[in-house]
Formats: sequence, structure tokens, C-alpha cells
Amino acid sequence: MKSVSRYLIVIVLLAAMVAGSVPSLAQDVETYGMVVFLKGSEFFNWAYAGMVDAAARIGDHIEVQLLGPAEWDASLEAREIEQLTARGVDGILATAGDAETMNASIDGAIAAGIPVVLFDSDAPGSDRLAFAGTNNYNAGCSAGQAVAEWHGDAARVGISTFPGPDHLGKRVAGFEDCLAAAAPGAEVVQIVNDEGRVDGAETAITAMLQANPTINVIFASHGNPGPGAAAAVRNLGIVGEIDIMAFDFGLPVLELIESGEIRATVGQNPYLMGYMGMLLAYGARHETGVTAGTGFGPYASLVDTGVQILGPDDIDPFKNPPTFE
Amino acid sequence: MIKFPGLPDKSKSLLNDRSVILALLILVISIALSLLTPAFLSSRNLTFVVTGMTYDLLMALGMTVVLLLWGIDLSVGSVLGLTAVVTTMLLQDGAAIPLAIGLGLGVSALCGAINGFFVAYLKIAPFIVTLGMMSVARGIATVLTSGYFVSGLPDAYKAIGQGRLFNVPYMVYIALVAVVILALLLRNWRPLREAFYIGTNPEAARLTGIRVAMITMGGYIFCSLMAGSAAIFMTSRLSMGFFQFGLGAELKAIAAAVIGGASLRGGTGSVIGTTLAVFLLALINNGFVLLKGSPNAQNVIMGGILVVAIMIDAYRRRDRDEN
Amino acid sequence: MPPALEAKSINKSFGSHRVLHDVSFAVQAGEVHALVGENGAGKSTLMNIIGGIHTRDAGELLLKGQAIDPADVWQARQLGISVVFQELSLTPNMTVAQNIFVRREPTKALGMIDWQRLNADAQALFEQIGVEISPTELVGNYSVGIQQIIEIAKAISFDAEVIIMDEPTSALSESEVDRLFGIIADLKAQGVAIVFISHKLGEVFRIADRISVLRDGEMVGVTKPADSSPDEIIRMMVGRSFDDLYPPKGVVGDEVILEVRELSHPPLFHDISFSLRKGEILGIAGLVGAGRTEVARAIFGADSYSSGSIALAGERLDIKSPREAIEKGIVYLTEDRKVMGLFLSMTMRENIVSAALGRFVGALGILRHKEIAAESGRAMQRNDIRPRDDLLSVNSLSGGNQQKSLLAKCLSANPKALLADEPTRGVDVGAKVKIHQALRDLANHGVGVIVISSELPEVLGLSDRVIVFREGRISAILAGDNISQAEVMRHAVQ
Amino acid sequence: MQDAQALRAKQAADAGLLRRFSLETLQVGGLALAIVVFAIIVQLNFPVFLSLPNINVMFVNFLPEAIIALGMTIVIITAGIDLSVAGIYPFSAIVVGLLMLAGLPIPVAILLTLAAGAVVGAVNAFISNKFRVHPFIATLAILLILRGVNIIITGGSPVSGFPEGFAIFGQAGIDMGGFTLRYSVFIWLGLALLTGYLLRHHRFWRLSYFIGGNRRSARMSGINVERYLVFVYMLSGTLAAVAGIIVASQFNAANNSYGQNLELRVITAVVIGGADLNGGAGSILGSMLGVLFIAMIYNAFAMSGISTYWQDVVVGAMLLASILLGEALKRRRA
Repeated sequence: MKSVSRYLIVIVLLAAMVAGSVPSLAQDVETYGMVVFLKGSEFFNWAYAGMVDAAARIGDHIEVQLLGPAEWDASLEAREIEQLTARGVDGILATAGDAETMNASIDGAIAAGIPVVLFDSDAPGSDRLAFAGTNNYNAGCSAGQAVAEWHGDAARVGISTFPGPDHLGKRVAGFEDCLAAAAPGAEVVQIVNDEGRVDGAETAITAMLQANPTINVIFASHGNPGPGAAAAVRNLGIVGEIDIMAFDFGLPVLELIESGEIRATVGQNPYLMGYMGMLLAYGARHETGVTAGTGFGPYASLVDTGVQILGPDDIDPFKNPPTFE
Repeated sequence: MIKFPGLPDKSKSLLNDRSVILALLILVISIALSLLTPAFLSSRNLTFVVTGMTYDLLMALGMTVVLLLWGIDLSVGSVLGLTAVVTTMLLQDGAAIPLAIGLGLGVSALCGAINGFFVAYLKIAPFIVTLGMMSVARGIATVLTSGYFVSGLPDAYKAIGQGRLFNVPYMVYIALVAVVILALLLRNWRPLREAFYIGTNPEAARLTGIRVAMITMGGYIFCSLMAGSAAIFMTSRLSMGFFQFGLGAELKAIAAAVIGGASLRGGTGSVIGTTLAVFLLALINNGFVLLKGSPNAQNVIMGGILVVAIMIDAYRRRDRDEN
Repeated sequence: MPPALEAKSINKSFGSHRVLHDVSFAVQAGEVHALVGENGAGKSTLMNIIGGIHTRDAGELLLKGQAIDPADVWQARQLGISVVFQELSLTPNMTVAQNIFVRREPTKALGMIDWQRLNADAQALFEQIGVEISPTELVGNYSVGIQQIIEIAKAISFDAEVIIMDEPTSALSESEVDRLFGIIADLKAQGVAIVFISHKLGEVFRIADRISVLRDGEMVGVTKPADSSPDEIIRMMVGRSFDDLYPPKGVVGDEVILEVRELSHPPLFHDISFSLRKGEILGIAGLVGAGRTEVARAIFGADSYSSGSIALAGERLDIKSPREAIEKGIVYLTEDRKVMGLFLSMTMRENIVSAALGRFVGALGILRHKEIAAESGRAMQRNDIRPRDDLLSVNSLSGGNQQKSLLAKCLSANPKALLADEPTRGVDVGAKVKIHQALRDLANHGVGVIVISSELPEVLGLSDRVIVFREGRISAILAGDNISQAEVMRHAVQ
Repeated sequence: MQDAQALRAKQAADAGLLRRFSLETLQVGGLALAIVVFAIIVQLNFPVFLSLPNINVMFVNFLPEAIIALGMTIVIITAGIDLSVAGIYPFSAIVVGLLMLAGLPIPVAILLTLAAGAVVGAVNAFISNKFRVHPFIATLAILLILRGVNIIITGGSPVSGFPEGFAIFGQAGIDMGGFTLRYSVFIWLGLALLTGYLLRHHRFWRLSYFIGGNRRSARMSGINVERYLVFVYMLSGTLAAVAGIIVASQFNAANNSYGQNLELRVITAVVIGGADLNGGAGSILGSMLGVLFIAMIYNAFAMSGISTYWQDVVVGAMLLASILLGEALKRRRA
């Protein structure tokens, strides 16, 4: 039976690890959870940093924690919300990998008396109290307008994205609409599937550029294809001939902006999303007597955190992303 | 007088019949593509098809050896991610390039050694062992980076993946050399020859005096090292490290090796076949983009190719399976 | 009264190869009818056709005069024809009772198995044939010999009118054979027709009422044991006569090659001590499960032992793996060629040189294919393996040639001591003679040879000395030219 | 006489502690013990852990895995594997949604979806049988195809807005005060008890152990192995469709992203539960405990606030540990 005891030792160690991280269960401690649809992303780390900082501002009795599936699966994210609900946390910040899928879990949390604030991507059909985040259509639109400014009617654009996520679709639609509006002669030549991967983007964009030598702009609809697009342009030895509009400001993107290989990126404000989200949730938890829920009072229902197009001169503040633990 | 005819056809020859089928398929698709789009048949495009397939090729070659040994390695994608993260983090912290690469490859070899130890010495089903390693390696990569991209790599390191000779990236030469050497070794090198025996009948191999456990373990280490090498190329080429590198790569590698003639029941596998299969898949992907296919259909196409490959293989085997 | 089973003018070809040519065969109720012939003569094909595994090209099958046409094993069994296969058809991870009654389990409502009745039925069956086997034990926990009896019990449980036994004694010890023959006698008394396929002519003469001989797909004759002799049957089988199955004995030297001292690995074997001399063939007899194979595998490093010592040519060895054993010069020819010996889907050449690759490597472990081809060619010729094409896969060879390939593989490792475990199992007479001769030649060249065999005549005919095992211990070491079978048996069982 | 005595002696010698219980009992017992110990330790630190609402969430969250594991257990017992469940699961969620949106009555939509799952299962078995490829490859191909099909038929956007009555399968339930005991839990319980009982006692279902234990001998026993495997994979496909329908109802939406790596979670749970990938061994009870174990680990992470980055590491390590345990037991008995 020695082997069984060996097995038990593993379990005990694991449990001890869980137990070791127990927060002090003092009465006044409040716990807030953040649920993201893709854990382990620089973007969401910025958002979490905002949440952590906001929590610290409120007081050191606030504890926060980050949860989320490692792969993009909206149903797994909904599960995390349900677990936090069952645990009875004081507030949840969530980002909707798929709005429709999240509705039921969000409504469940609200029904259990837990304020839920969405950030980054909204679930407008749910009972969520508030949303703080980028309007993705507008973000795409800004990029489209910038590209129109760069090249006017001469813009020939290739887009790198992958099918599935709602917000990517909105960005691409916003981009296409605003580009067409600002430069009617411009054209989106082809959209390729980067499978959400950097190396996938490199392969797909290299092929796209060869099939369409007229392309002079690449729009990356999310964080990963930017560096892939730069590598593709490097492959073809046409650095400088193609303007890349990346998305978000991961460190590799910043580096490439500095080196001139990426012209600009669409910078969202994830830190503010987390910061505002935390404040909104805390506000909902501790209502002040001013009528809430109508967009007036301690928490608003919609906070647009905005985007800015970041060029080489704008990127310094983003070079030191937050770290945890 | 006894005649000594050439080497037997089965998996020993450089060109077995599977390779011929694949080569024909490649030819047909190439002709079709060059007729359909002028962009296809340029040396530049072909160079990039080959460059783009390097990572998949390295991993598929490693997988071929593991399949040959009647094993499977589901952890290669995660090992790639872990190696990428470890190497680039070391570089970011200012480690010398050879040291960083060495430690990175060391980590991948360690993953392979753990897989191999469980499979070869503890006799645990490789599917499960490497499934566990898949979780563990990816998890460690996540923990190490907390999800951040790793960047700020020295230029000399980037040169590995981005540098060129005669306008062809170094890594293409390295991959080609790897293919040739491995093809020769698979034919002539004793440990790899013995791998065929092990994959065909492990118990008989043991009683024949073949170091079954050691060679099996070596196979897993080799497979992980190939994934690690892919990680070095990928990070230096893309100038970054990321814990999600290699996500889903294991299934691609297995599919390529099987299409190339390896069997999940061990004992067969061909370097040339695997190489051609990877090339075929890369061509199809390339053609897909060149012809502006809908991005949505890509998965269906890949799955469909696997099914077709299965059918062709079944057709090819129909005589052999009589008994 | 029509015969219990009659096959009329059966023809069968595989591709262009004609396996059965107008074969007719009949067995009466209450008769034991032996079917003999060399491997490849078509016995198994004939039985597979009767048992529903293969379909015939032409001819008729009659069961008690009624034409039948079984589509598969199941149908044949339900018609009353049960084949006891050489490769056991049992599943090790299920209990004995479940194995016997698979698909016929007594059920309650809705197909739910009635476990009590199932086990009781199995118990009753074992009582009927007079064996003590637990219905609830997993089959995998029983030895191959007992499994064979379970297999036969399964065949009987179909209320079979015809039972076909394909080499039923190949894995049985002498006492188990006696038990089986008792069962056969009972079945016979109940009017069951039994077809008994065997290579062991001694057993055939002991039990058969009639003997049919197949050669190259044709029925060459039917005879009664009383009207015939083993020599005559052999002549019918091979088309020529054999004066002697065994080569003349050689000269045993004094030099000890292998010295085994007090080798123990409880509970499998205890205090095994013997020495093997240069040029000697040392036979090991005993019941299956007496520890013979276990000792050989321990000497070879395939399994471990707990105490004792082994010395080769005076040098004490500490062998931990077959690899080390082979490097030192000890080679083991396994009893189970398909599972543990050969690489069936690989070529003959690859099989033959598999244990000797170390001799053909150059710098950095690169193989020298020319030398490999030459060695393989020599081995093909020396061991008379047919067809003489070493690039065919071993799969395509007959059992005898497979066994010769296995021997060739062992010999290519240049052994100083060869441990041959059942070297002629499942092999026809012609190949048997060749293998015996090869072993003796080896001894004459100064190799020490140990032959483990369940066939007493083989052990006695081949060996210079005989070690008898009983329950994991050596019960006797017999020498001299006139060891009798009875004497060996006495030491083996008592 | 002689042998019977020897046999009895052997049995007596073998009747050590480990032999007295079956391997299955030991493995399932060990796992159950581990679950209890783990639960106690977590409970001591997080009193909410074993509260009814939290236990309810643990179950509900892993209900799809638990239902799919029922089929996977049988597939693995027959020495097969079914990766395509991770494709069938979102596929059936989408299909049932699209059919309802097309105006079909709920029962019809559900029946058609179950049939679709069964058909995909049959295709798996067909490819594997007909072309003699390992089910790993056949089901992998189907998984890739289905992932693509899911994107194509939805255009990448979610399907939602189902009729109200559909909520009964995944959302509605009995109000227990602090939480809702969903009807879907009863669906799972019913399916688990049914498959567990049939697999243990039904003549036809038990054949899966014969096929996995020794395919050749199964053939010899007159079992049509190919046809049986069609049944097994159809069952697995249908159960994946059940899970898909439940998840669609639970979230009132369907999305092609559902089911990422689901196949691996299910296989992990089934293997932790004692099933042997070489076939011939496994039980529904074990698999359900395996799912529970994984569900507990995930929940403990949500409870404790340890960086969930460690989750993958721990689940992988648990998988390896449970395999080591199984091997150690097997070897001890050998």
C-alpha cells in the first residue's frame, strides 16, 4: 500500500499549496474577482494592474484575483463566473469572450447580489451593471481613418484576423466602414486567417503580399499578427514599402514601432478598464443612496476608455508593463 | 551463388512508394497553382513556403522518430512554447546567446527525458505521459511569463532566424541539412535501425539484445529537442517569445508524419515521406491564401486532407492486409 | 448412419496458391479422428473452413448428412461444430465464466446478466469434465495450460457434436495431457466426434481411432493406428521415410562453458545448480510451469533472480539484461517466436541480423549494409530457409521457416552457450530434423547447447544429459544413452 | 489431482491483500480516498468549499465533461479513443440552436441534433474500420473538420435567442434556497446510472471489455467487432451531442469556441478514473470520480486565488501521479 500513501503525499502537498495562499479571513475583507477570456495575456495583465491599483486605493482590505481559461472558450469563462458566484465574492469584473454565452452566468451572479462589471468586451444583453472598455467598432474606425490619412484613395489594405471572436469582427467592420468613408477609392484587397498565432500570421501575410503586390497597408485586427506582419515584410525585403497598423502595445510591437517596421498601433487603455471596473464594482457594492442603475450615481453604465493611434513618439509609457507576484 | 539485391523497399529506401504518391500530389497541386495564380511559381514565394514550414518540419521529423518507436508525443507544442519562453527570458536578462540557447535546448531535452523515462523505464502509455507533459510544460511557460510577450532580444540572436545566405534564410539550410542527415541516419545508423525493431516488437527487441529503454528514451529526447530547435528559430525569426507559441502544433506534426507514412502502430516511418507531407500541407496553405480562399474553410480543408490521406493509404495497403 | 461431419471434395485457393485440392474427410460420432500433416499441408485451412473462418471455393460440408454452410465461428458453433484454436480465443481481463459464456450469458430481464447462474453454470461445466478451476478468477491469472483446458471447456459448453482441437497439447505438461485425454475419452463416450490435429505422433497413436494424412493440400490416406506405425505415417506426411529424427550424438568435452550455482528466485525456482560443457547438448525436461523457462530467462538476463551465481567459461557474470548476455555470448531462443522472437512485419534479413548489429557497425555506429547482406545470405543457406529471398517479410514464411529464421537470428550472434526453449514447437517433421541437426552441428563446433522441450522423445533423442525439473527445483540429472521416458517422467512428477 | 492441489496452493499464495480486491476496486478506492482527503484539506481552509451552492457549481460546471466521459469510458475500454467529441460538442450546440431558430419544435430539434451526433460517431467508426486507421487519426480528422464546419455554419458569430422552453435542459431546475438544482444534473445522473449499470451487467454492453481485452479473441467468439465499434462511437457521439444541447440551453447561446481542449480534459478524467488506454479496463464510477477530481481542482483554484497559471501544471501532474499509482498497483500484483 506504499504507493497509495505516495499518492496521498502528492495530494497533501497540493492541498497545502492551496491552503498556504489562504488570505486572512478577517471579517471586513472584500474579495473581487476578474475573469478574462484568455488568461495569460499582456493586455489583460494591464487591466488587472489597473484593478490591483484601484483596489489598493480603496484600501488594503480589498483582495483581488485573476481567473480565466487558457484557451478561447466562452463556455469555460462562464464557468469561472459561476464558481466565483458560488464562492460569494463581493464583485466580479469580467470580459465577455462571447456576449451571448455569458449572459446567463452574469445574470446568475447579479441575482445572487454580486455586482458584475464588464470590461473590454461587453455583454449588453445581460443584467451587468456597467461596462468599461473600448468600443471595438470605433477602434477599428480610428485605424481606418489613420490609414486613410496615410494613403488616401491609394490605400490597398490586407487584413489579418481569425474567424470567431465577436470583437474582431467589429474591429474589421469599423475599419472597412471608416476607410471607405474617408477614402472612397481605397480598397481592402484580402483578409487572411492567422489562426490567432504570430507564426500563422507570418506565413499567411507573406503569401498574401505575394499574391497581391499592390497591397501597401496591413491592418492587424488583434495583438498577435503585428509582429508576424513585420516578419512577412522583412521576408520579402520590402521594409518601408508597406505600412503596418498593429493592434495593442505588446512589447514586440513597441520594439517594431521604434525600429520603424510597424508604423503605428491602435492603443486601447486596458489599465483604465481595470481601474474603472474596480471602482464601478466597489461603487455598486457600497451604494450611497443616490439612485443607481440609471447611469447616474456611484457607478455609470457605460465608460468608453477610448483608443489612440500610437506612433514612435507615443510609446514610452507602455514599455514597462506591470508584473505580479 | 546467392544474389544480394538492393535494400528492401520497406521504409529503408529513400523513396518508398508513399513518397512517390506525395511527390505526385505535390506536382499536381503545384501545376494547378501555377496555372491559377502567377504569384505561386516565383522563387521568392517557394522560398517562403519552405521557410514557413520549417517549424512544422522539425517537429514532424521528431514525431516521426517517436512514432517509429511505437510511441506518440503530444507535448511537442508545449515544449516549443516552454523553450521559447526560457530562451528569450534568459536573453532578455542578458545571458550570452550560446548559453541561452543551450539552456533552452536543455529544458526541452529535459522534458523529453522525463517523457522518455516514464515511457521507457516505467512502461506507461506514451499518450498519457505526454498528455501530462503537455499540460505541465505549457503551464510552466505561462507561470514564467505571466502571459507577457518576451522581447528585447539581441540582434545577433535575431540573425539566426532572419539572416540569409543567397537570399534564403539560414534556417532553411539548417532544416535541409537536418532532413538529409536524419534520412541517412535512419537508414544507416545503428540506434535508429534498432528503433525499427523496437517499434515492430518491443519484447522481441529486448530479447534480441537491443537497448529498448535507452533508445526509446533517446527518441523522446530527440523529439523534444526538435521542438526546442523550432522554438529557437521561431523566437529569433519573430524577435519575440510567447508562451502560446506552438499551440496545437502536436496535432499538425502527427498528421504530417502519418500522411508521410508513419504508423501509429510503430515500426514504420520515413524522413522523406514526412518532409514531403509537411511540404504538401504548406503548399495547400499557401495556395489557399494565394487563391483568396475563405479563412473559415481552412480547418475543413486540413481535416479533409487528412481523411483523403487515410483513404489513399488504405488503398495502398489493401493487398498487404490480406492475411 | 451418416458420419457426424463430412467434408466432400473441398477446394480452396488463396490468390493463385492452391491450398486444398479435392480434400474429403469424415469423422464419425464417438470417434477420435487425428489429422496429421506437415505445416503448410492444409490442415489448418481445412479446419478453418469447417469452423466457419474461411469460405471454401468448392465442395460440400455435411453435418449428420445435412448440408451446412457456416458463415462464421459463431454460426459453426451454434450448429454444433466447435474449434479449439491454437491461439487461445480467451480474453485475459475477464473472468473464466464470462469467457466461456460470452454472448450466451444466462440473463434476467432485458439482457441483464444473471451472475449467479453464470458462475454456477461454469462450475457445473468444470465438474462435468472433472477439473477444478475457479469461474470467478481472471483468465489472465491462469497458466497457458489451464487456459487451454478452459478453452476446451468453452468448446464443450456449446453442446458440440463435433469438436476440432488444433494442436491442443502444444502448451500442456504431461499430466495436463493426461487430463485432456481423459476428457476426450469422456466426450467420446458421450458420442461426440473429435478431430485431433497434432504434430506429436506419440499422442496421435495413443488416442486416435483413425488417422488422416494431408500432404500439400491433398488427402493421401486414412488409416488406423493398429494397421500403421509412426514411421509409416511420417513417410505418408513427407513422401519419404526418415530413419532417424535425431542426429548422432557428438563428443562432449571436459571444459565447462556455463556454470550455474544455486540460482533462486522464489517462488519460481530454487537452488538450481548445473554445468554445461563445451560441445554438449543438455536437455531440460519437466512439466510446463516447473520453472524451466524461468531459469533460462534468468540466465539470459531477461528476468531477474534473487540469489545464486552464473559463470561463463570460468568468468563470473552479473548479467542484468539480454543485451549483456548476448555480448558475453549467451543467447536465448524463445519459446514464443511470434510474440517474443521475431519481427514479423520486417524482412528476413533484418530479423536474422537483429541480434548481431554490433558486428556490422563502423565509426559512429553507421551500419555496413554489404556485410549485413552477406551474413544474412550465409545464414539463409546454412539454415536452409526457404524461399531463399531474405528481403521477404517473415510474415510470409511457413512456421518451420520462421522457426529456422529464429534459430539463424540466434546463431548470427555467435553464441558460446545457446539456450533453446522449445526449438521445434509447432514445426513440421522436415523442419524438425533440420533444426535438430543444426543444434548438433553447433555443439560439435564447441558451443554449449541447452534444449528445453516438452516433447520427451526430443529431449532424450537430442541430449547428452537430461536435467529434470519439478516444481521449481532440479529433481534429477540423468546421463547415459539409455535414459527411459518413464524414468524422466517419474522424476518430473514424483 | 496433482494439478488441482498445485492450483489451490498457488491461489492461497496469491491471496495477499492486493489480490483480495480487484484492480478496479483498488484504483477507484484510492481515487475516492484522494478526493476525500483533498476535500477535507480545502474545506478546512475555505469553509465555503463544501457548501451546497459550491458543490452544485462544481457539478454543473463539469457536467458536459461528465456526460462525454460516459461515452469516452466505453470507447477507451474498447481500446479506442474519440477526439472528435470536442468538435461534436459545439457542433450540436450550434445545430440545435439553428434548428430551433429555423422554427422547428424543440423536441424535433433535439432529436435531429442527437441523430447528428450519432451520425458523426458512425462516421468516425466507419473511417477507422474501413480504412483500418487508428481511431486517434480518424477522430482527429473529424475534429478538425467539425471545428471548421462550426465556424462556417455560424459565420463565426454566436447563435442565440432560443425559445423559452429550451431553458429546461440546462438552466431551469428546482429552487433549493441558496441555489438551483438544475434538471440537467438529473439527466447526467440518469445517464451515468444507466450506462454504469448496463456496462456492468448487460450482456451486449459487456462485450466492450472483450473487444478491448483481446480483439482477436472477440472475433473468435463471433463478435462483429466492426459493427460493435460503430455502436460505441455512435454512443460517444450521441452523448457529446447531449452535452452540447445542455450547454446551449445553459448559456442560452452556442458559439464555435466551446469545447477547446475538452477532449483532453475528458480523457484525463477517464484515465485518472482507472481506464486503460490499451483497452479492457475502466468503469463509469471511476470516470465519474475522475471528473469530480478535476472539477475539484479547478474549483479549489477559483477558491484560493492562487494564480490560475498553475492550474495546467497541477492537472498535468495529477494525471501523471494517478498513472504512476495505477502502474504501481498493477506491478505489485503481477
